[in-house]
Amino acid sequence: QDITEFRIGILGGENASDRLRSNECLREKTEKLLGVPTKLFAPADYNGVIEGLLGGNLDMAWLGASAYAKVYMTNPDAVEPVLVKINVDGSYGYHSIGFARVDREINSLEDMKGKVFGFGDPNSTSGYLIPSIEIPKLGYSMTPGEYFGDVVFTGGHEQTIIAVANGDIDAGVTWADGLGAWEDGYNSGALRKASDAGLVDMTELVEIWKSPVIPEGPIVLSKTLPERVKLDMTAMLASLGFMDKECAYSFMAGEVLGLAPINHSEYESIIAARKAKN
Amino acid sequence: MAVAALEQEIMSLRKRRQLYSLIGVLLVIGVVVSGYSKSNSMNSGGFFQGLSQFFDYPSEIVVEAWQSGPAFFGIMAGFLPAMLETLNIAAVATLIGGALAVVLAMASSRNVDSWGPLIPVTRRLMDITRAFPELIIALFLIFILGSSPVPAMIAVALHTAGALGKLFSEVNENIDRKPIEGLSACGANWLQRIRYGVMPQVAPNYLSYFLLRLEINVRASAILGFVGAGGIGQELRRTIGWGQGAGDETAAIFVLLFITIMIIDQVSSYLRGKLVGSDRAH
Amino acid sequence: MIQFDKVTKTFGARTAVNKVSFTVEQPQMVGVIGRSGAGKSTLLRMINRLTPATSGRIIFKGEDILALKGATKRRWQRDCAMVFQQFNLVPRLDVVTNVMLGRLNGHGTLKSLFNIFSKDDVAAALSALDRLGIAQEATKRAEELSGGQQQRVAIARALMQDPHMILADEPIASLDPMNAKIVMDSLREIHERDNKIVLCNLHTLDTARTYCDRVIGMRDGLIVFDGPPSELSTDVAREIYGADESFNEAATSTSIEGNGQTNPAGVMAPAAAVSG
Amino acid sequence: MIQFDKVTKTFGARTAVNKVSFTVEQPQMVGVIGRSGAGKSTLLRMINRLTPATSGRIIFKGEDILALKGATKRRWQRDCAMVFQQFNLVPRLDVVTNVMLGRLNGHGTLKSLFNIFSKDDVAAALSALDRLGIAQEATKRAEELSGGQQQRVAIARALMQDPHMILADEPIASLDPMNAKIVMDSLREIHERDNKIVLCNLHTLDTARTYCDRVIGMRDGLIVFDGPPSELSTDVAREIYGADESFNEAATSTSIEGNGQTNPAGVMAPAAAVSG
Amino acid sequence: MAIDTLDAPVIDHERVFERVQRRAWITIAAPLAVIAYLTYTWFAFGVPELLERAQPDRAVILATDSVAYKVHVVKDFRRDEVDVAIEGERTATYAPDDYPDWVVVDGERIEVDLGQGYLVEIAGQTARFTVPGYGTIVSTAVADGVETQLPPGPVPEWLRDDPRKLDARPSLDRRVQVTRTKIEVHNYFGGWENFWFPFNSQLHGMSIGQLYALALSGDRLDPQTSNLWFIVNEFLENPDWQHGHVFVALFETIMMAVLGTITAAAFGLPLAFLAAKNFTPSLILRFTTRRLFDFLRGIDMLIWSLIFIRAFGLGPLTGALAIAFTDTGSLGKLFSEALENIDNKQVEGVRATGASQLQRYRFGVIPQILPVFVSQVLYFLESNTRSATVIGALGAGGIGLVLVETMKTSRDWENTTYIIIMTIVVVIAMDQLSSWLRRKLIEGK
Ligand SMILES: Nc1ncnc2c1ncn2[C@@H]1O[C@H](COP(=O)(O)OP(=O)(O)OP(=O)(O)O)[C@@H](O)[C@H]1O
Ligand SMILES: Nc1ncnc2c1ncn2[C@@H]1O[C@H](COP(=O)(O)OP(=O)(O)OP(=O)(O)O)[C@@H](O)[C@H]1O
Ligand SMILES: [Mg+2]
Ligand SMILES: [Mg+2]
Repeated sequence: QDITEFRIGILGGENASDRLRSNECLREKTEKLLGVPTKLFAPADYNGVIEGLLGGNLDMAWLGASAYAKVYMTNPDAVEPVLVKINVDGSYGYHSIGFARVDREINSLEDMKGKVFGFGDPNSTSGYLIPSIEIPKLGYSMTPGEYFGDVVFTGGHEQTIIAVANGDIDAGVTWADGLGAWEDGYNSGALRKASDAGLVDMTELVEIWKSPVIPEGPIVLSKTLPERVKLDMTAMLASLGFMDKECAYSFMAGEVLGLAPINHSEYESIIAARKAKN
Repeated sequence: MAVAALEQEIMSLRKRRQLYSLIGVLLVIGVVVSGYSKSNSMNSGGFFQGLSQFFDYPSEIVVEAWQSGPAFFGIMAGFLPAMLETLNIAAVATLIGGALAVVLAMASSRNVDSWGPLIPVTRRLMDITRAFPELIIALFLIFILGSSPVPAMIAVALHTAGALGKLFSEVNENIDRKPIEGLSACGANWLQRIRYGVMPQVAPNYLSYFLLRLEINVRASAILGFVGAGGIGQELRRTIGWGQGAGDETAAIFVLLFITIMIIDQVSSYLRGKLVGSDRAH
Repeated sequence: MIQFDKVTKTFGARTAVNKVSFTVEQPQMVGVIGRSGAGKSTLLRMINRLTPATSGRIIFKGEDILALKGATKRRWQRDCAMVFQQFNLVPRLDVVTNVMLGRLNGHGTLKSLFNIFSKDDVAAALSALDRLGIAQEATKRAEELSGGQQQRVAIARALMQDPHMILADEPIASLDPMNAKIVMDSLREIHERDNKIVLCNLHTLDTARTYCDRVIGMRDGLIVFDGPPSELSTDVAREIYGADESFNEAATSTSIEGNGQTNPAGVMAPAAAVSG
Repeated sequence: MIQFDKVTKTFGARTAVNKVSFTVEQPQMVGVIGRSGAGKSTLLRMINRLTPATSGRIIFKGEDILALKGATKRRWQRDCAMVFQQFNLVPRLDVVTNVMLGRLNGHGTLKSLFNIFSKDDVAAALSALDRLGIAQEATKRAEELSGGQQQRVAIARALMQDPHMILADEPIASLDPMNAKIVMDSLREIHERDNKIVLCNLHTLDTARTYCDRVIGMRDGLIVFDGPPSELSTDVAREIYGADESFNEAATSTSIEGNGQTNPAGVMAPAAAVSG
Repeated sequence: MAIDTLDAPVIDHERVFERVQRRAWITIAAPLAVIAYLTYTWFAFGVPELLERAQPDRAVILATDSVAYKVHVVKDFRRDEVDVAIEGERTATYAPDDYPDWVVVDGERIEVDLGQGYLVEIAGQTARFTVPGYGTIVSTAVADGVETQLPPGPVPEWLRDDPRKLDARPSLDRRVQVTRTKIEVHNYFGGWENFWFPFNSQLHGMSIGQLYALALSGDRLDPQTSNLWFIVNEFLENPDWQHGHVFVALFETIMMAVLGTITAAAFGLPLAFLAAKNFTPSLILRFTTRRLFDFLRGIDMLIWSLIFIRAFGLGPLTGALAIAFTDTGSLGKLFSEALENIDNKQVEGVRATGASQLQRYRFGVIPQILPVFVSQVLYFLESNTRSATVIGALGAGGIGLVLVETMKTSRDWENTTYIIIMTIVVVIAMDQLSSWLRRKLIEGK
């Protein structure tokens, strides 16, 4: 069977129009490759992409690990992971970073007793899943009112950063690669973006917690796609770094080494973690 | 009597009118057909493909809710405080917005001896506050004030002031001026004339619109929770976002929202029926 | 007591009241007659300052009341109580409150906004109502009363203002003959007992003849007659009403008793029947 | 021509029309009188099949019209045009369309749904309107006309149906005397010129006397009088209306001319003046 | 006198006074109750803390930002590069040979003239900021922070001196920041930069007259297309403002509202007949239809749109269907009430002419409910335009989503302002259109 169009979902985090813009080159390439009209969709949150994949309304997306786990758990036959991003230094993951405002006199989770802690999007790996598992392991319960005064969802990485900077919440979690300087917001990640955008001043923030390495989320393709399309797309993406550096940079939001094949088994641990949350 | 000439005129009049109706109907049909095909192509999913999945999501939720058994009611009760917060947002916003609307309405109708130059100013003001979707104001205020019910409350109140203000001033336009004149002749000042000459006349209609607005504002407050204004909307966003595993919670919120809206709807239309005999939406 | 000096009112090109001058020296009951559009209402409304005058002066106790502003103007409005053809009560308020509204001018705004009236006010209102014979309706809503009763409430409100004069703009035009008599009797009684000026627009000659000490006839904004009712012959009436020979006073009579010569008994019966 | 055979209508326990039998042999103008609730409207509505009869038969040209169904029933409805007290026009449609609605029955449903009428229809409607003297109002909306004009539109609609008979249910009850006369004159003219049966409910005796060839008096659903108007004495009227000695016909008269004996000239004049 | 009082009970002053007083109490108690409730919510919503935390300066920044733009001059030590860019955007970076005239680069030395005597000199890792009336701030980036020397005297309020960072903003439109990795100078200008044409476009900075002449001239700038089309295209494709994107989103939103409302009306009307007592004798049918209306309305647009996103994906179709579902309920209910209130006389008049059932509806019923129908549909159209922006923001798409995304990343407030203005304009336009149509169609004016 043949496809009549190809639909790519882009995860939130940036301004939708920016997202569409940075992925425009990918759209053109895909259109040329597959010979069908290709469209980009930029939903409001993680769930928008997840729903799109589950409903069969999207053919491809780059998911976070936890978001992938959700898709898999809801319908194991919806998508298959094909590729994962490899960082410049050969590392393959990132960290969840807990942070607070300097002037709140909070320097570690120790000081957070009775304070308000903020997660981002419930489908975010670094913004919810990992910290919600790892932090209790350190002895700080995540049940609202037990250790923290309250635990809230801000809706996304940007919102968490703004909420902390604003003082709406005392501390929150977001993602970063953990390389480079804190004052810059590390080399890449949500903090870097916010700092670059002038949204926050990193000197006003302080890191209070850092998770173990989290596996990078996969690029997934809908399982219902014809085998030929899957292969073509995978090959095209895998070679993107050599064929068109500029496009690879904007698609993968920064300098990367490339994309490597990956399969479902790499995410079993995340799925298990997510299952445990239910 | 030039009946023949009249006949000509009528025939052409009718022809023209038929033509206009035909054009109008074709226009609407054209808009609908082309609009749907256009939006169908703009949507990520297609209409016919989607139809088969129509019940996917509801059934997912219902199944989870069913599996949770009697605990479902416990979950529902657990969301009561959040629902109450949403109700509070709506109630405060309607009260404050309603009070502003009364002031605006009194300042914007000639019929109640408002100060002339003020009238166009307040009218434009109402047009503008009415045009602002609550969402925009709420997002702005959340940026300045941080996430809390207050931005939502202010946003809904502002919109309410504009929307109700317009309806109220329409009510004012239709009042009987005789009592006002009677009070003027007693030497009553403007406030006293408003209080005794205008308020008794307009109060039932004001109240009726107020109740209708309360109902609308409960929905609006729930939606604003979705962008971080607290209340039931925020909870809903979380459970929906989490998806599988929180389906029972989602269902509980849906049911709670449905019941609350139904109750408010019924009570308000009953009260409105009592107040003015008939009701009109908007 | 009150002196009109070339009082004029124009509405656009139309002159509703044209350089009207006259003086009321002592407390009199003055009837103003004239056909529709003659300017009667406009004249009264100018006195109470409901309609601004175009030019001229109205002197009361040495002061030009047309020049009053703000609180003193409202004070004056209180001093010349107005009774309207359509009663102009607040229909949804109860009778006693309606009457007490006559005292609004003496009260603090804030206090009056919260519906606070003193025991004195209530007592005064009730005695005014009692004087007009409707004290027992005090707790009903104004809109529940008949027209005649409403007009009596309006007069009670006027009494409550404790005014120097009472202006009545066709107070009986909307009433049936029975109620018309009661209302006119009340006005007359107030004039006699309290010794107040009563200025009353009327559209029927016989009422003016029966109740007034002095009649002013207006036509097209001008005063065309001013004198005691006894001088009001049919010829004068024809001049006031601008009517021709076929003018028949009976056509406008509202009396129920029939004042002898002008209003043959029996004419009213079928008329009433038709309208009933 | 039309024969009523024990026609009965009961509403629950109440018998509105009780075994009424009578025959109209030739085109006559028949007036049906009786006080409110006597069953006049019900009788007429049964003929037009707006109200289903409980029992009995109405025979027209050998057919029991009470037994008609579907299209033949609608065909019959077209043949006996009905004129209502409240005109029952469609106020938001223009006059000419309202008149053309009289032809709906002859037209294809689909065509009429799209408001398509032929040139013929327009011409016929205009001539009907012209006959009633209101052709110049043809393009106005029905709601913009006065009551008398609306009733004439309704009669024009009836004419448009080209009926065998016209049923008129108190056609002048909502009209003033002047318009009442015009409407009754029109009905009479139609009866005379087109030679049609006109069955007309009336609530005033003098109208029945002036216009009808035959008067049927109803009381409590029964026919209590059937004869020429000349036989309609005051005693008979009292019986029909169930009134006592004080019954005075003048009280219900709507004539503007005054029919001699019962309606003394001159009474109306002041009444009209008062209401004017 | 006192004719009426002859047999009537004597009125009791005390009782009347009590009544009057009771009403006075009610008049006072009602506002007091409201005030008490508002006081309760004041604390329940935590307004005092909120006010404490509120950042009015954000509002100022926001206001400035929405009417002004800034140009960043950044000296990055790690990359050892100088960037001059509007809003610091990569797409709006000045070429090194084309810096604005207030930036002078002379080898290692950079001089930034901020006007009115404000001057920043950057040499190596040191910034010298001269502030008229205060003095010169000298700040150097070192290995673990910044070292700053201030003029003598008290530290002014606009200056934040931290060992890790220097932040000086002597006026709203000038700012200098120094950290150990970079020196950043912001210079503010009024207006919306690059609004018409992108930074690097040939059309940038052209006046309307020039553009007009260009559009008419035959020399094609781009051999592929006509000049007019080229101009339009450059405008729509403007990467900073993305007019094309915004217009499409607005169009999507209007489409949602129009389609949703018309669909709701088209389904609501026939269903309303089923719910009206005088048209549907069957109680079961009537009851079912009414409950259907309640269900559609009660579920709420929000929830419908969530269900539809799953089924139909993202886009205007989803929004249109969510509106259509909710409003079928609302309009259906309204229409059925209108149908129950129709004047039966007209129907009877038509019926008496021998008209069939359909003809009766057409001429007896439709003319009566058409005005209600049209005016309600237009009312809904207007309010649905607003609703469409809201459900769009929840995921259905359109201008609402664009707006929320722009706001969430709260970067370019002028962009947000632009989108808001466009949204408001559209809503007001729909409002005017609907009341114009209402006047036209119903009052025939
Ligand atoms: N507000 C107004 N604007 C314009 N013209 C007015 C206004 N009020 C009154 N007039 C005109 O002034 C003239 C006098 O009116 P006025 O009401 O004083 O007459 P009147 O003697 O009281 O008549 P009526 O018996 O009908 O009450 C009339 O010609 C009227 O049309
Ligand atoms: N639809 C109905 N349901 C129940 N009773 C009815 C109905 N229509 C008429 N009636 C009763 O039938 C009786 C005859 O009514 P009908 O309307 O025929 O009288 P009428 O002579 O036309 O009176 P009117 O002069 O008031 O029109 C009355 O008692 C009335 O109450
Ligand atoms: Mg007057
Ligand atoms: Mg009848």
